Amino acid sequence: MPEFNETGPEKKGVSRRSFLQFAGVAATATAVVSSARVAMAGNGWTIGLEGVPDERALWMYRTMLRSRWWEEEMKEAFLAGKDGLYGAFHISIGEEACSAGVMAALNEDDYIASNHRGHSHLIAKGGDLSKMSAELFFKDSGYNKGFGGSMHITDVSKGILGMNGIIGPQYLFAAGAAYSAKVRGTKQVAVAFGGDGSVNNGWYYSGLRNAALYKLPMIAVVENNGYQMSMPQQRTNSLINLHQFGAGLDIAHESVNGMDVMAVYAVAKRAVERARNESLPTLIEAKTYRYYDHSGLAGAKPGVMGAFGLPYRSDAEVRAWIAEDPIPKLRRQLVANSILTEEKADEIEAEVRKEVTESIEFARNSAAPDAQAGLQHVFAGSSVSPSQFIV
Amino acid sequence: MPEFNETGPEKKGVSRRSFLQFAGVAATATAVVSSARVAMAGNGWTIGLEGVPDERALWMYRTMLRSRWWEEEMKEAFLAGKDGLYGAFHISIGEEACSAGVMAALNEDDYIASNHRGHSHLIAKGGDLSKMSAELFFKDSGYNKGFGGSMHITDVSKGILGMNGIIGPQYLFAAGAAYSAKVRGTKQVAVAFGGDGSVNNGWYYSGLRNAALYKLPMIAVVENNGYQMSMPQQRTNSLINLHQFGAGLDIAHESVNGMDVMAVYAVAKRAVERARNESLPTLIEAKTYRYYDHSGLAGAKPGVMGAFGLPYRSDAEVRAWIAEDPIPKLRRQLVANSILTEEKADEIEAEVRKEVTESIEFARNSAAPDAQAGLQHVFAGSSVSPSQFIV
Amino acid sequence: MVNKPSNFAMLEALQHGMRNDPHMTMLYEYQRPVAAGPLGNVIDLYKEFGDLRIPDWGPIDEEWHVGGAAGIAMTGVRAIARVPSMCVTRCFELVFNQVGKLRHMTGGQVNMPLVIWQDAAGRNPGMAGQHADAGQEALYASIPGIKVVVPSNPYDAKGLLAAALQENDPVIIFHYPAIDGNPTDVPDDNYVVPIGEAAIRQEGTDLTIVGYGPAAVEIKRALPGLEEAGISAEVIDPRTVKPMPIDPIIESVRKTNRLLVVDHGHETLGTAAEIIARVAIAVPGAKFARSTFPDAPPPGAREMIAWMTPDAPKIVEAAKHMVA
Amino acid sequence: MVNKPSNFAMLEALQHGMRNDPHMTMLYEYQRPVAAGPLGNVIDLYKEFGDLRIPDWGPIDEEWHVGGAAGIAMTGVRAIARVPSMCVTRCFELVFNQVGKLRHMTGGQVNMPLVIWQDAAGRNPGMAGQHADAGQEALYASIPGIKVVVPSNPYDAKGLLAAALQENDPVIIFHYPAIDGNPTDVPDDNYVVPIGEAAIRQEGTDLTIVGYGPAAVEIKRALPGLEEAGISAEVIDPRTVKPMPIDPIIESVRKTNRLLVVDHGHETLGTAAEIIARVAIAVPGAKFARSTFPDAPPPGAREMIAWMTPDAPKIVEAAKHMVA
Ligand SMILES: Cc1ncc(C[n+]2csc(CCOP(=O)(O)OP(=O)(O)O)c2C)c(N)n1
Ligand SMILES: Cc1ncc(C[n+]2csc(CCOP(=O)(O)OP(=O)(O)O)c2C)c(N)n1
Ligand SMILES: [Mg+2]
Ligand SMILES: [Mg+2]
Repeated sequence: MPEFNETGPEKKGVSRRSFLQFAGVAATATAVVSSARVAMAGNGWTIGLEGVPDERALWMYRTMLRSRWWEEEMKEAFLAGKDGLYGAFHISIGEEACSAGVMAALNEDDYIASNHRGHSHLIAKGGDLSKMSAELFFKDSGYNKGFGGSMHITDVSKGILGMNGIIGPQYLFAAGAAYSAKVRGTKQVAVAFGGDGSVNNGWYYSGLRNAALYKLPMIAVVENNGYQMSMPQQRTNSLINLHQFGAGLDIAHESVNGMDVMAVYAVAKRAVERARNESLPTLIEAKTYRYYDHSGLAGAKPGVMGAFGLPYRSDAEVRAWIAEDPIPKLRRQLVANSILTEEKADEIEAEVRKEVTESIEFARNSAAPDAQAGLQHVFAGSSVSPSQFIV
Repeated sequence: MPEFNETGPEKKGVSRRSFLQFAGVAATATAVVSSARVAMAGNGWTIGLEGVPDERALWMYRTMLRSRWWEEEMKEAFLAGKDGLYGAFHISIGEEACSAGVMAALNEDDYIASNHRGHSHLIAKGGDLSKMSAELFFKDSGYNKGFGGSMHITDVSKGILGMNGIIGPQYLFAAGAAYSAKVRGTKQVAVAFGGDGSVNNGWYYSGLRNAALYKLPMIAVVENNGYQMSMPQQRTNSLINLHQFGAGLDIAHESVNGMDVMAVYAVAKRAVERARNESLPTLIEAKTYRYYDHSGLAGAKPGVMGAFGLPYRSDAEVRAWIAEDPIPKLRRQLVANSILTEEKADEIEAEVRKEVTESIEFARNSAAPDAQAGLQHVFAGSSVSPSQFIV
Repeated sequence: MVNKPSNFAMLEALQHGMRNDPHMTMLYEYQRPVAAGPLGNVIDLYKEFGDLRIPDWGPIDEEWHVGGAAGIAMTGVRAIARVPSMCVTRCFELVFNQVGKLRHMTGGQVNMPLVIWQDAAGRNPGMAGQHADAGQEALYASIPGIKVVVPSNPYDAKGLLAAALQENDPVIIFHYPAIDGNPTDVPDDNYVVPIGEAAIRQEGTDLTIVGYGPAAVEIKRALPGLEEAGISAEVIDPRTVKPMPIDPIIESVRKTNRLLVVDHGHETLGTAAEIIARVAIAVPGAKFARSTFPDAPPPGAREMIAWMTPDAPKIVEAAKHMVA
Repeated sequence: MVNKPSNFAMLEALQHGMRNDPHMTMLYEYQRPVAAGPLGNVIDLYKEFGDLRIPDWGPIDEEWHVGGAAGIAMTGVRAIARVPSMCVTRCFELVFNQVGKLRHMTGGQVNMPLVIWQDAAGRNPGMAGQHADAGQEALYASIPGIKVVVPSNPYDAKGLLAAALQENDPVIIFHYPAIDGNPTDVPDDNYVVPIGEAAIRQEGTDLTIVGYGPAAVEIKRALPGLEEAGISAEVIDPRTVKPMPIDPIIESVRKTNRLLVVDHGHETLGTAAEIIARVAIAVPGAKFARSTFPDAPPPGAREMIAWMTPDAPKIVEAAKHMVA
């Protein structure tokens, strides 16, 4: 169960045990809010629950929680070391609202193309936690049978065209998937998720440009978490608001508070309608933050949420963003609006934690792939030769 | 001496012998214009000679003529067949104002990076006609010693980083050259020339984006001649005005009438000042037209300027653009402003024609390269092996 | 059955494919899929299948054509990307790190019914630099997950493309216009030339000559000269470069003990290297040679590029040298 | 002279170069040119040469790093582009159709004092797909106009980079982190390891083993096992892949009559193919084998990738097999 950095809470409540409890209390401590005020609160971007079916709002809550707990528990397993986990691990904790908000606006058969920081995208799109856990354990029962690991999880059957270890291709793939939907006349929508760093790339231009040209039902969601590895976004882009790029392509474009799932949902809904009804693309910039380091676990501690002491950002900055955490924010809203009781919320949390724990157990108990398996799947139904051996 | 298509002049004067005489008369026939009215004439973009030193205006006139005559004579040589000319040949006739107008704003040591349709860029930047002719004849005395032909002419000593057979890299090269100028503190400027088709390419984005990011003294001149091969520009771009792309990068951007050399010069001058003094990039879109086919000589006839009867454009369109020809337009302006007399203008024309004819004679009389020469220049100072032979 | 230009023959295969699969989509740049057959009949895929499945307004953006087509293919819709000849590697990273890897790195999940129709230039005088290249099929063959075929005549061009359209793996077909110098009858009906099958063009005992694509055209042209020189050459056209059908070549060299590989690609790490390496490992004691374009870009002047290109006379000389 | 990590050793070469040439500029992405030496001394090129010559804010755009650096180089300013390991071919078209061709297609006019420092991944478990590749130096070696070097230890890494910085032709240096498994003393002063010169690491008579980069590290690890097996191996590290220093290898195989090439690249058209082809042409009758990574992308799971990678035990087995 993660806690905040003990070394010096700079905001009220950061030493509370659960981040959920913390943030709830922090909010309560600030003011006893009415449901109307909750709906209006925030930094101006925030919108409320009006017009959002309860079920969908609850789905967003559970979805963000599933992603959060799965990554937290996976982080704990990495840190604990006893499973000998290895490989890439890009944590999306802090950014869950972007995934849940967008996916809440999508249909099951819509497509997403994700990037290296895509666990939360996948979970929101219906990814199976057990198969994801097993993939991080490089087990045969994993989504990719141990071939891919964290960075390449894919579930074509759920419209998940995959995470990817290379920055940029998702914009082409999503535009292509949108093109395919148009050819088939299905009204499906395709969403590309990328970081602020992915906009530096010619494929970003190409994907969006061709979506504009061919009027494709494609949405690009740029999750601007302020950093490309250790490089602040402002240093690698002359634009302050990345969505401005859309102006040069004459497509719809806007920024949204990526720490507010309802705000993201509202923007995504408009974009999805534009895509589905008018077959037009949209560029969305979601301003968000990753609580952990770029990859791996520098500065991370067991039971503490967030990575502190990193050279390229201040702990105060990390704490300030954690104070905006979208999960307790939504819980607060749901409780204030009587969509959820505290007890029901705790129950959901318990269910999610159980599901996560079981998924990790499943992974732990699964078998490793055969060494020889790597010769398969180069082409369908055949194997390549084991050229490392002389026979 | 080229003449217009005999098959059906749609504008007054098109059957006159010389395109210069023609257009002059066409203008005269429209109205006897005062120098002030000439300066203001045109489609709103046009500006006059105010503030332009006579010498520079005359240089532009001679420069456009040199390019025009050189390409016309080369076309005649291709069509005549007796020299057995072969290889790529992209004619820039009609677009000379873009080159002359931009180059009039540059210093000798500034850089340009050109494309496949670059003869006029090179001539305006000081390219030697004899070496260019010899290169089109694939002779050893050519700029590229017969290695390159029309599409690759280069003169690094004059800041000409070369024409190029691939669409797009000029934007990276010019941005790199601008970067180099910044490192050396020379205040040089680098200009990339590309067609409307070149904006489809990720390198366009990358070159401009990095020029914006690093504040480079770089200018991109998009010569929008309305076609990419046979494809109308409107079909391959969702933007109507290509310069709008600059809005998405937050850089200076504007369109200009590419058939008016003074208008081009005025825009280029501002861009060059911005680059040289503020180290900032500019995107310029010059609306222009190529009178001939994309490459080769389909529809072209000896002694007739322009290619007619092509399936993807109407002859009327071609004629309408020829009526806007920038060379007679400038001659008219210069004469009306007493910067040039008709006699002096004819004299310049004769000089240019002589220079062009001599350059072709030079090419004709030069030696072909040795067959074995192609093994050289892969690396500096060594040869590769003739692996086509078994020894 | 009549002679048909390879482009027309390939459009026949595409037409057949697109008629049978209502979603099959082709992205391309400017090589409009229209061609006239030998009897004046015209195939116009654009007209037949329309702006959505054959968008007639391809931007100059090969990464879109390949990357977008890969996205289409990932949704289960067969896609064809036609890439122009002067920029054979513009989308290499997408093919290397995405198209070729996606099935494997997802543990077999991703099907990639993608065909890249790669127009290839060939060693033409006057084009120079970027417009007279050949041999880049070796670059694609050297990376995992891509099947690579190179027809040497119109019959194979149609049949190999038809085969590619049935694959669930990405296939790149290199189409060199020079193969029309090797005219063949082409049936009107659809048929398949299986991927991975070599063609033994002539049996012989003195030496084995291997070449595909434009090199195969030159080898065919060399046959009279070889006969005249009294050389009994076994001629093999692998047709597929990856997976390489090496067995018939090995078998042949076991018999002739001499292998000459002709290739219009470069010397270093062109396909000839792989063929020789495989045979050298399998048949120790044989004699090997390759005649390839030198390790240089293609120069423009006719004198230079003609001298540098392996052609029929050079092949005859090489064979004489080997059997001497 | 002390052991130094290869990254530090290479920064020493760069530091020397940048101190001696006031304009030399490096474009890179995120591999900040800062490293600590064995004695705690730190090289921080960014601090020393500043934001203009070492811009510490590289966008994720490898085409800019290489294409922009090429533009810089064309103006006569020496440029270094450092490219991250997972996208070794992101700028392949620029290198193939521009950087490698510009001198030739301009008839010798364009100098290209450009060094591409290509960080390479190597066969690491857990990275999978795009982050555990090796052997892409073969792709660059197969195209004209690029010199390709691959050091197998920190000494060579520094010396080859120093040599590259003196070239007027483009050089790509593949830096595999695994070469730090082959520690060497590295002088503090600048020195050059000439491009195109192989190193004979051990003399022997039974067979010739050739490998560079990470394969050379494994070959070194195999030496005790080979000795134990009573095999006298001649070990050659070509260090340069293009132009390939083939003569010492040919000479060696003339002596041993057996050639084993070890390569962490793929089987098909990896560098091993070229080495075997050249030697097979020159030394008929010799026996050839290659031990390479299979023609598959790198899988993530340790079990798979370790089994697929040619390592010391497999090299010993292969050698035994060959001399048996
Ligand atoms: C083409 C390419 N270049 C470089 C990398 C190395 N890399 C992996 S993640 C990353 C930073 C990405 O930043 P951003 O897009 O902002 O996403 P974030 O990690 O912040 O979610 C880089 C440079 C890569 N994977 N692909
Ligand atoms: C990367 C690349 N793709 C395709 C081509 C083939 N090609 C040569 S010129 C051209 C059209 C260029 O159009 P535009 O940029 O408008 O220039 P214009 O010819 O009109 O001057 C094309 C598609 C090429 N040379 N390079
Ligand atoms: Mg980021
Ligand atoms: Mg154009």
